[in-house]
Amino acid sequence: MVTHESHHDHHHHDEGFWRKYIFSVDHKVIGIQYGITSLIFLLVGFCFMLVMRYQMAWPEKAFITTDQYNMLGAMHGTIMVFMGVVPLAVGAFGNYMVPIQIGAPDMAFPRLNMASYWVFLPGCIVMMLGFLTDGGAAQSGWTSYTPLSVLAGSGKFWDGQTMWLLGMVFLITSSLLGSVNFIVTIFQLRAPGLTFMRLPFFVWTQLVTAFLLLLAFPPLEAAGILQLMDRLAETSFFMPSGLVVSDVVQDQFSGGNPLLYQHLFWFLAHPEVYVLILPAMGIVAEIVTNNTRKPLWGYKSMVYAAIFLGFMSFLVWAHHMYMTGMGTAISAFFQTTTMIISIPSVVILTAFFISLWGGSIRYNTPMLFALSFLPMFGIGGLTGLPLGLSTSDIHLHDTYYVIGHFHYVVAPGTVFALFAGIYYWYPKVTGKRMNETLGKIHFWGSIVCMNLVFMPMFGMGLAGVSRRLWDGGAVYAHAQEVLHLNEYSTWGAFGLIFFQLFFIVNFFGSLFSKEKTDDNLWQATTLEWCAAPSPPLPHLNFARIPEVHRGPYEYSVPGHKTDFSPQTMKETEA
Amino acid sequence: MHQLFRKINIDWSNPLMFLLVGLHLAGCGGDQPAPQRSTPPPATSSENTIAQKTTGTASISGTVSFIGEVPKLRTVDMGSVAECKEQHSAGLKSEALVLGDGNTIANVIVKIKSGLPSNAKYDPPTNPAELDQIGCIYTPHVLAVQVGQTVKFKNSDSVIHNVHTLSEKNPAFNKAVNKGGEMDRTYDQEETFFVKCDIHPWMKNYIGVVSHPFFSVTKLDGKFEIKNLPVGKYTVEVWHERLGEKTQEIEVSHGQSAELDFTLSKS
Amino acid sequence: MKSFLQLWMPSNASTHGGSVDNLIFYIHWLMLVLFVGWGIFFVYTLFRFNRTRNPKADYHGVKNHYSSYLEFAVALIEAVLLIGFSLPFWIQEIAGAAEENTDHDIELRVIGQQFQWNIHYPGKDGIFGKTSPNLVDGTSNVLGLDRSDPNAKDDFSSQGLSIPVNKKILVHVSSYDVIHSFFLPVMRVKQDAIPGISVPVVFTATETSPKDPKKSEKWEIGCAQLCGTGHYKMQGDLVVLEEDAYNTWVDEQVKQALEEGEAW
Amino acid sequence: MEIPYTVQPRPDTGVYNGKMGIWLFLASEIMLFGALFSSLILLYIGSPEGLWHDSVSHLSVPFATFNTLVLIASSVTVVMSWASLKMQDLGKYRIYMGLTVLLALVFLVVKGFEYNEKFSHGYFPKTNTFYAVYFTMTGLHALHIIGGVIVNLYLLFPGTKMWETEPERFTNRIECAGLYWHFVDLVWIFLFPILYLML
Repeated sequence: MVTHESHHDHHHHDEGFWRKYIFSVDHKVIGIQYGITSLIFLLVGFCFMLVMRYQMAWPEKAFITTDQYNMLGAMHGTIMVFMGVVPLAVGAFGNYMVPIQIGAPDMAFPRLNMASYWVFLPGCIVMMLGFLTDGGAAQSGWTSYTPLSVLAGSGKFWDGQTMWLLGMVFLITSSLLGSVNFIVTIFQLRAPGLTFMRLPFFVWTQLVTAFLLLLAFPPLEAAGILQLMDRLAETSFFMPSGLVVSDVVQDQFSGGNPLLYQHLFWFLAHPEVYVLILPAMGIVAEIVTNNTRKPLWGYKSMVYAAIFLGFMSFLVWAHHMYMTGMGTAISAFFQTTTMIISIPSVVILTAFFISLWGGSIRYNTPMLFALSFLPMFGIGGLTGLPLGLSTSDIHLHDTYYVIGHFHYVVAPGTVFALFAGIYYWYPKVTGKRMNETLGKIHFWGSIVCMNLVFMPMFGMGLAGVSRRLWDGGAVYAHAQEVLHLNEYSTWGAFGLIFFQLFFIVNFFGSLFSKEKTDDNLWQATTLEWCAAPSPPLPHLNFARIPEVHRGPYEYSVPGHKTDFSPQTMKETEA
Repeated sequence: MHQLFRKINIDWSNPLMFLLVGLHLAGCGGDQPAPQRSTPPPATSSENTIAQKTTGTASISGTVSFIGEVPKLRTVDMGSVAECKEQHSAGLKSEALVLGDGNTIANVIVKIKSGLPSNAKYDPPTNPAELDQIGCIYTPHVLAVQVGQTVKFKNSDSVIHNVHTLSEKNPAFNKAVNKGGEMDRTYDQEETFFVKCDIHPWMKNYIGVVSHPFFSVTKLDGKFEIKNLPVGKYTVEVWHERLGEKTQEIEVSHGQSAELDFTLSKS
Repeated sequence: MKSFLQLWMPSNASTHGGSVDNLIFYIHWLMLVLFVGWGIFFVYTLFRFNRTRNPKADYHGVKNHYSSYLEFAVALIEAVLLIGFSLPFWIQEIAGAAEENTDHDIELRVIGQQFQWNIHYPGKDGIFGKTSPNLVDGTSNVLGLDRSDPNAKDDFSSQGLSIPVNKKILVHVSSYDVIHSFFLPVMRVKQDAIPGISVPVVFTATETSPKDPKKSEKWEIGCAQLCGTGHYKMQGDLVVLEEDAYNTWVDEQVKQALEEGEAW
Repeated sequence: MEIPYTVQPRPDTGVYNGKMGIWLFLASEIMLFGALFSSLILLYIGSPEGLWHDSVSHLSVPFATFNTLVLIASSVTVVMSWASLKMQDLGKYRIYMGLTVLLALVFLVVKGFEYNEKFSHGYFPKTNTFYAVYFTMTGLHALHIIGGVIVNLYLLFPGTKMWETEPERFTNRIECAGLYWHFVDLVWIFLFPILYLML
């Protein structure tokens, strides 16, 4: 951080170190803070996964206890979703790029932006403090289903699950502050001439994402508050009468409904899936158009699809709950909405594929990652189909098939898109370019290992092996024939961390590279490249607010001198 | 507030585990051993004037036996847990009532309930009490320890167990113990509670925490002996998991070996 | 496709399982066609429009709207799968079971408990005895049966599920502590066991389970929902017997229950 | 370079940044209380016959009616404080804003008495699901009131400095605070009949 900032001209000598780098209100610094924090948490979550994978592949070694396994599992999910991918996709990329892409000097509420990060970080820390408690961190899964989560732990306050809930309240508050800021920024601070249909697709996805965060998170906040009440004040929101745990009748509880929690949780958590995937699609759109040197095919239909996706994501939550004993009418409703929501995803994916046709494709590292997103997300999306119909879900629900499905969406899907974004925008943020050779090794290694990790899971899922098993299924007869797949997954995971070393070395090493890049090294059209220097000016972004004259992806326009026509370029200049 | 802080018991080995992944996991069983006090047991410190008041040379012994119709005992259903089943080829009988010849009762905690000097303080023994999980049962089935004495929970089985203590006055905990693992705990409140292995629901054990050293747990012969008692009048209590509690009063004088028998029956 | 997927999936031994499997097969066909179609297009495009082969990009790209036909076709196939297969099945097999007074042959209760499955058999009289949470004891009374109730005298519990072949089984799935999920892989049955709620599930076995099976051949009950520290081993045996053998087994169990009575 | 539209509305959206922000924030608040109200309905449906009705009968309707009037009055005063600023009258603004804070405090005090009465009669959140809902929802609402009081106090004392430099921006701030305050009232106007009268 310090290294690249030192290239700036120091106009703001009056700002001290703390104001400038720690409690900064500059959206770029906050974006970098989010980025670094979330990359660290992605690594932490990944290490948790390695330990679990080791345990599952060789359960007879009893590397960790069942408690520790459940802790790692719950925290892996929570970290990856709430402290890793979302802060990176929205907090880092969104914060850094959205204002520059719309030609704004900063976010609409810079201090709110700072507050959002400084609520996020304590939330993460509070949650991780769970590991210091007597019983360890939360171990009821990232879903924290009641009654298990309410009963978990014996010390009620100083306990991993309580810490998880408190941390969750912090994280939710943080993303509420952030999403208000994003929406206002995108609506209010667009540069002159930048109409909605001239917004880069990335900005659109950020806008839809912000709405999802704004409207879907509060119900989880409610669920978190109610669960805290159940744990600390012995209320019975989610706790039915007549519970017997370890031969002890829990007569302090009566009259609650455990399914209520699931409804509140999934009302958030399904939109959350689109929070994870939409910004990734936005990043892919930027990189694919830039490296095919042609406009995005069906830009408008993609925008409408993204909006529709966001809207529908509020109406599908109970497809996570087919096995809770729901009636025909409710199940029919949610199956129908689930089938409907698959259509806009197909539209977006198809538009990406067709965008490639007729292009002049450059294969640089960001493009490789962006391209690999398409088939990987394709696998993730398609394997969602049998889970979306309640009948086929009977066999596959809560098996490894589900794990394979959503990991294909999020890991080689979203995370690859995020890597693409890092390689693509690194020169924008630092003024340096990441090494291509290391980047390509990182890419090819990662894609092979990713598939080695997740492809076997479909086999295990079809065999009916349940998720979250400490011994990887060794107890179960129906798992015996597929147990060896656990080992492939584990080797894949170890391979994966090996290839991430190339990324880590590249990420830090490139900071010290002597070569400064051009302001617009990718020859891109969007405002962050064509109207602002790399790295952008501190606190201002632009020397003066740019004026926008055209759509975001005007590449290879017939009759123009260059194969890219920046958004700031007037028609007369062409 | 006191309740709250008592529950704050940081397990430092846990975060360490995550910092040193792969380095010391194999040996990571549980907590640091509690600091052990090195004062000699009460018996050897009889010259001490304070100790003279709180310990003595009297003793109480006797037998606890069962009267009435002996209830049948169930064979434990271990489901399909092969590793546990194969250790009990003849089947495992419920340990709810273990009787010796002449219907003497094992697993009864006998302790002085009241009558000791009110300000008496007794240092806990330095040797830990062991609670092993072997053959998918807890051994011993009933354990009595003194306040402050270390209880060592062990797992000598090849399968993973978990120790779920359902204490109310002392902090309860629920932790898995891998094969060969062990962890130490101390208790600072007098109470009798049970311990379960949730993974194997039939596994149940009782721990009696007593604030002084004057207690005993009967073996199969139903016999108990409480030694080194100072002169005084005492209420002696017997406790059994299913048969409940019963008390008797007795007065002992210097050097006396008093006899006291108890009978318990189905209520 | 069918044989490829069956290679992975456990065998099916229930009357309704075939419909579940078939839907899974059809969807995987759809997935395969879409993925291969996209894949061929993708790989060809990457090869054909490489910068060296095609140095000048085409501003307009694809002008036709075949993709709309594709999207429409996908929507149509999904609608067929939904309306033609998934919904009718759910109405007949799953929701149908929820209606009371379905004509079943055997009625059982399944109660999830950390960490085992307890099956409550009503005994010879076919009437479930009273149960109470206060009476639950892990060793002697996992169901919390009130043995003073005359209907409870011949009730017995088992940690495995034994049922007769070709009989319609009605199971009430519930739990005493946390949420479990009652999963019979070979029967294509899965139902969350939720405390405070009892959900009926109906199925019929078409085959008897292997006699004296090796470990990998056993039929079993699994738990598909994280239920705590012992979730990984919340497994029970599923034994499907010929009717005679089943009756003999029930007789033995009832006899033992009557003998043991209120034993500790 | 300044961030645009902090004071003046943007022509195509018709609002200034702060106003859009507060509306979005209120949208998320609606989702929060909406989720709680849905939980209330679900728990009510699942509750044993008469249990909730009996519990409701222990609530004090006069107290709550008084509190409702207090909050409605405070809604009026907060509008008056904004109107006073629009009419360039800082003195009146201070009076009305002061009244708003005062009324909020009255509400909290009455609420405190109500809680105290419940506790002293042995009704706690854990008593049954109705009390759980009652204490959680009114408690959360009270937290919102406290938040509003803090903001209003800031605007009443140190925040007034902005009036000297940027009067229009300060007026906007009062408008936003007022919108939030109306929302808090609105929540109570839903809470009061549902918790006290309808069940």
